Amino acid sequence: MQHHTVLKVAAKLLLPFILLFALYVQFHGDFGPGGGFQAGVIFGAGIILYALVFGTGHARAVVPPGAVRAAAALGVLLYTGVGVASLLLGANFLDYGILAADPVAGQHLGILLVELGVGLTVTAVMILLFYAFAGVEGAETDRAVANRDGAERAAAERAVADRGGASRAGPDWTSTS
Amino acid sequence: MPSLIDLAAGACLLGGAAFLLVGAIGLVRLPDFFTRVHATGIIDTMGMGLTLIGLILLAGWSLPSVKLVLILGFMLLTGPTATHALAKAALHGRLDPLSGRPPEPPSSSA
Amino acid sequence: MPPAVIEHLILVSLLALMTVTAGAIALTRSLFAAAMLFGIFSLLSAAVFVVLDAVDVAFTEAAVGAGISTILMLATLARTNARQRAGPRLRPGPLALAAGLVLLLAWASSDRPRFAAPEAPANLHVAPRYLQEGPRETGVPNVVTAVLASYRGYDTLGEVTVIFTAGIGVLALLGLGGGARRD
Amino acid sequence: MTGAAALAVLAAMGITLIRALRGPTLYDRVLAVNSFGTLTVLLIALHGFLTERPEFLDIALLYALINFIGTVAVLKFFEYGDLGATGSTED
Repeated sequence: MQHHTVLKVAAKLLLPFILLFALYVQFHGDFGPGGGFQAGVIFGAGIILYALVFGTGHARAVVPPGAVRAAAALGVLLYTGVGVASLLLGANFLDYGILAADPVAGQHLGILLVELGVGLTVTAVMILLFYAFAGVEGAETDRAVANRDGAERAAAERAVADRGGASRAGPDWTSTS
Repeated sequence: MPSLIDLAAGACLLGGAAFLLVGAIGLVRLPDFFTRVHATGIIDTMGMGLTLIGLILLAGWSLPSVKLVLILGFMLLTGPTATHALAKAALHGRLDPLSGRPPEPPSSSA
Repeated sequence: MPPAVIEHLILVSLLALMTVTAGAIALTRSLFAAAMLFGIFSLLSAAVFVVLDAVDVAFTEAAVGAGISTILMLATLARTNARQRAGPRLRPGPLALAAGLVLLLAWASSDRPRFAAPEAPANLHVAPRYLQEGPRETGVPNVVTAVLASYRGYDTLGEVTVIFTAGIGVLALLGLGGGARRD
Repeated sequence: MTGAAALAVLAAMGITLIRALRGPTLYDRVLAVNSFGTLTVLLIALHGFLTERPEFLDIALLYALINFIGTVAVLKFFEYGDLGATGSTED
């Protein structure tokens, strides 16, 4: 989207707020609406916005696919790890009360860690889905563009012909890009 | 006897509602895509802005007010940007600006 | 008008708009139009959840509907065809089946407990304990978070695993697309 | 007052839906969905004030932030027919 300067500037302004809002949803989920799942989706959407506006190549440089793959597994691992930790400390699986001296503080810590695990996995899977579906560059993309361009041009010409004459096309609107 | 701020909030809300309705009617009644863009402009700026300002006046100095100001700011940033980019994409996609004819056979929908 | 009446009016209108949108999605042949109408449907359902006081559900719907689902649908459209194959628009068999199912559900819902009734079975089992003891036991003011992450921790672990598994499945089918594709 | 505004927003939503259903071009549908998103944000905010539960504003804030992403995806789909095109190599 090299000619969409306005879009790029707006996305650049918006992006930090989206990521910040995701963190707010993640860590404020104890007090207001939200939690790990929503935060993960919002964070992933922020990265996807970056990929859409600045290109998948740039996004891959910022968030490498390998890291995404690792993060997806790490989230589940963190969640299960909290459960195993409470098991090792002598309580039931996922019984967070044992994680700290005070059961309420333990519960709070457990919920925080578990939500973090959920957020991590969801963020990673959302980005992973986007990479998987949209990540193929090269021949396939060129073909898709050619298909679309051909269809659109033919339709536009038909539309002009319908009105009886191509002279009204006037200034070359398409060259502004 | 309502306070002056309440009156101002009410006026803003009513004005915003009027602009929203005008914009929505324009979106349906105007003849082609490039004129309809103007109608959404009314919804995205005047209607949205007046309604949110009315709510800010109702909320007074509080956390909801801060959130409403944030919403107002973000919507003022994204709404016109999205409309602009969409109009540009329509030009780029060779939608004729004078007739607003579709670039491909119109989809038959309900 | 009293606020309760307006709230009810909002709910009914939102549900009516949802029905119209769903019908249009079912009837349209342009998959792109269907994707756009799904966006509207998602916005409407988030608004309905807000009106029904289910803030966390509305939050999820908003995040997924606005952030991800449109993108994934478009990404899928880019890899397939943007139009549905032509066929008979209304097939009597499935239509009759669907209509019968709707009638059955409508009939079954007649002895359902009143909406949000305190004496409904769902509100008598464990819910009162969660609501009364949750904030004290977990130190988390938002009861939804307490239930999801602590009382129902097993369920949430299962959900995270499902999401993870879905990611692995997509990865196995499509790969991450970087560099050389092996097909 | 908020009630009247909420009803006006609902009416505007209904009218906007007509444009989304009728098309005729894809751009018209996207335009309608965009406006519909704005109206939903306003409805959620107004409803929060109607019932005096302003924590609903978080949802409106979320929509204000990320409704844009869907539109960007649609634009990219229009211009490249694919969401993965890099397209930013020239700057």
